[in-house]
Amino acid sequence: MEALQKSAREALENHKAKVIIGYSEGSGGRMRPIFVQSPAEAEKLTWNDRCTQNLAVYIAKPEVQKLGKPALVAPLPVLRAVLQLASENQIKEGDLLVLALSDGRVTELSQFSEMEEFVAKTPTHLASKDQEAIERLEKMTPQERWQYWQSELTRCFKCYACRAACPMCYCSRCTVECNQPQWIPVPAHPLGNWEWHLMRAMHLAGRCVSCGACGDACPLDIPIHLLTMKVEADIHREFGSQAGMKVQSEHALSSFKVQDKENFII
Amino acid sequence: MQKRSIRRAQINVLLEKLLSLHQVIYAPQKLGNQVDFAPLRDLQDLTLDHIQTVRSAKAALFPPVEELLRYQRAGVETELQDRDLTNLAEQVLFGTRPCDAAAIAPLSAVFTTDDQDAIFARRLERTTVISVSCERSDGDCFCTSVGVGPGDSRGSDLLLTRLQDDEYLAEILTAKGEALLQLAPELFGPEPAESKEAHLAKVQKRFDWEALHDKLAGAFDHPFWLRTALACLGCGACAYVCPVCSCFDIQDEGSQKKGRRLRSWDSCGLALFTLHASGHNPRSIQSQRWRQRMMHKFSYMPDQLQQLGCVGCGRCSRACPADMNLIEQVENFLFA
Amino acid sequence: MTSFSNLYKPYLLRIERITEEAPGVRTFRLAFTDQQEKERFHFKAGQFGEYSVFGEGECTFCIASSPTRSDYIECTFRQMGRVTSALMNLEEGDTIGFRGPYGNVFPLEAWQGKSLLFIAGGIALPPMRCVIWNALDWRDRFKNITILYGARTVSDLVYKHELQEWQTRPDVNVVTTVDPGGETPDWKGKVGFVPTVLEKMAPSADNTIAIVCGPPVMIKFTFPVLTQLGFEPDKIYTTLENRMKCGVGKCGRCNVGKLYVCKDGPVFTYAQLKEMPAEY
Amino acid sequence: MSEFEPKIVAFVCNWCTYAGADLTGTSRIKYAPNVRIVRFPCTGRIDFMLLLKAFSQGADGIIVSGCHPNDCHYTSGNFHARRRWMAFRNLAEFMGIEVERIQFSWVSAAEGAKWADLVNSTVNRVRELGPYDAYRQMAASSWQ
Repeated sequence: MEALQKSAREALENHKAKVIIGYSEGSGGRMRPIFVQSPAEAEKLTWNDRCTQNLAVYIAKPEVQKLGKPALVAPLPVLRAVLQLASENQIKEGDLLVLALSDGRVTELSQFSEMEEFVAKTPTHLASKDQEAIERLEKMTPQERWQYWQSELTRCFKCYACRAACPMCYCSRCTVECNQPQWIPVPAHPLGNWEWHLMRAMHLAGRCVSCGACGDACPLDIPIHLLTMKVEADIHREFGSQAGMKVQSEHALSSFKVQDKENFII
Repeated sequence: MQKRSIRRAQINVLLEKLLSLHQVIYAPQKLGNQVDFAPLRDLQDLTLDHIQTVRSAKAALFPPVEELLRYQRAGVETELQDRDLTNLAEQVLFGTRPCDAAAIAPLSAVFTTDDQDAIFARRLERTTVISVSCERSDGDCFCTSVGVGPGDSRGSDLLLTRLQDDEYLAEILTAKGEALLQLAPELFGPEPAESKEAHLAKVQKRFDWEALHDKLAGAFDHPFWLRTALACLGCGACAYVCPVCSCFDIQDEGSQKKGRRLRSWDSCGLALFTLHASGHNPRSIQSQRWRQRMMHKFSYMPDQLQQLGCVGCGRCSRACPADMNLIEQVENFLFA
Repeated sequence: MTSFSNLYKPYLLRIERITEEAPGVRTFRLAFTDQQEKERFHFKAGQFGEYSVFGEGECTFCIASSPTRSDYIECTFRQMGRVTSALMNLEEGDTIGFRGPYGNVFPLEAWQGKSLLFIAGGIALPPMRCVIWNALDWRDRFKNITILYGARTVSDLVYKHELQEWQTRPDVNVVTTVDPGGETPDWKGKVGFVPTVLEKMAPSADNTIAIVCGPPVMIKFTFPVLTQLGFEPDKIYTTLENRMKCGVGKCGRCNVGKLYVCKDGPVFTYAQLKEMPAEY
Repeated sequence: MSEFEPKIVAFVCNWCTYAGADLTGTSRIKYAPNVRIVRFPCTGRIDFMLLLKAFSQGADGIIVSGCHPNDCHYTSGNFHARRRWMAFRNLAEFMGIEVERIQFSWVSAAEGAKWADLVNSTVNRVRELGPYDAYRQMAASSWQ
């Protein structure tokens, strides 16, 4: 914690960043994002395993951009989101600084190459609870899985917190809001919810950094993060590529190999 | 108003009876790690030891998706089929907290002032509210700051307050409450000797809403909004769990030949809410949308409808993915 | 049991005539399919409605025809989104939905004995056309009537025939202008932005009401010119066009401060606008 | 159940499979009449949302077919499509959609017989699976 606060303070004092976007203790045992603009405030920064929000989501926000160059407190998923955003040309080298966290150490990274190296050294496996949940679902019969997702997704009231919490959902107009034609029904009825979540997962295919922020953001505790994580894991397995690892990378769904698997095609 | 007593087991008998009369009962139930309102199918699912449900009970009066009418077109002729309101089921909201019940007044004010929204009015007419006073509260509760209390009877037809063990004080508040009593008078005992006050949660008053209202009046251009809304992600979670928020969208579903017109929940927090067809957006950044939410609840609604748009249930604070705590927001604003 | 009627149930209107106004801009003349509904229906200048193509949704436009001509109502729209695109595909004889009239009105009765100065830009002439015809049908109740209308290009000018008709009338002063670059070789009107042309025209503010309708940027630059010319803020009227859904002050979309544009507007004076948050 | 005739929607590319299906007809090869063909410029254009729309509108089975690898009229549309199908198919399976009802295939303009086999085998499989009531009911419960 002290290391983090010290790095943040130095980044501000040395004018390497204008604002530190980090985590602080919030209300009711929740964590919250904090935008530290003066070295004195750096003492509010903290980090623990309740910090589930992906702070990379704030990079694209106009009000945050107005504050000047940010330094992101970055556990692995935030760092991967930064790299993925860079690979999608959403940020440029030098736009931001990263205070990467791992094993209680803080590493200041400004070059994408440094971030790539850092990520390459860090294991990227899913949290065991998410891995187990996916495996449990995979073991079910198709009917059970259908029932499971029907009952979960039918509860959704389409507040779009999942989308808002996702650093990769940066489109100014989401497909769900495109109405010529109206692809996804607007109302939160079973079909509207079903298509929305399936579409969301597909549009994150090959882009999801598996941070789980969408699931954590859901006020109704619907485990929607399992959908994007599952797609991402499959893509990693089948095509060998992983989101948020390299800036100059071919995106899984906008590239191909001639020898890609096609055992399901007759 | 009359006061009676009722035992926990007898409450279940009353609910059984209502279920047997084909009434839909919305009641708090455990869903995973959460407690939420849902139509009650089995009394075993009912829970009353929670502090607050995730969602409010407003969906029973203002459903997330509601049909407004159907249309059918043959050639150049169109036929409209009005929504049949005669078949709306009698429904009971059970286990609502006093804040939820208090939210019915501002919600009604929106839907019935000047032009009466028939669907809402009809649902309300067919709804009986049985609230249960709060024995406990948490740090997100602030009902007392907005003129509501943990044992308030406003908006309820019957208010239950647990006195000890399984004995409840039953306050019969309206004709609909009286009808419940008449449905099964044998379930109710005489008025208990004890009053409810000692059994209610202590909810600390955190701010003075009148001061807030007055300060907001001149605070549209206050730099506070830009600062405080930095964390706001721009979702509709706060609005959708709120018992008062009532903004909606109207959409057609189906083909041009046949389909229905629906209304569905919407939120001023979402970026496209105010977007003009020309591309111009009067509220183009999130801080403006956050300001709208605060202004609408604490300034505009009191001015327009003489109703505060907030009942202090704290759901928005609990639901916010970025932990924008409403009490803190208000306190910070009052100091700003 | 209380008796209820559905707020959201539209009237059915038949498209009697379609007029091509400008590229992507059309006027529909609409007639009630139900005679009783027609007889019950009354509106005043400035009010609007929710027009629907079933299966696509509803769209908000003003009623562009004058209440003094009550056999029909007219609306003019530009193809922009889902509903207006669907409207574009309709033909004479088709039915559409209409809810309204909604909103407040231009207080024409209160303007009697005064001069009227209409200033409109682009697709914002329709909300004003209603008032113009109303005023022309009551011509003897007003003093001078001046119309300043501008569009981006000559082809973007709407109501070209009516503009000509007004221009030939001796009792109306019509000035048309197009943005620089938007003129054609045979263009006889002015070239320049509406506020600039207005400044040069320098109409007298004496006993005059100014009615301004146009895109936000035109309004923004026109108000100061009018102020400079001596128009008091409460003598300048405009109509706002916020995004709306319900039209009856429920859905929350058009909320500006403690007002709803649909219920408390859409007609506001500049004096009122100054008191409101600039969320339009 | 014997009366159940599956409704199959086929999303095919213009250059190979559509031409192949055309050849089936001109070769007078008979095949099951249960299929409704929707023609696209390329498999790369066949958005997964279209498949969902087909199910919600009452399809019992779906065929998606285009040019063989390396034969795409636009060079690589089918390669891109193949990756997306993989991702979509796995996700659909994970969500409990009956993926046996969706058949992906390559049918060239010369493979009239293959098209007939593809349709017949898909129809037979879907006939055994029965109507896709689960999906239809979800849609119907949204529209009732």
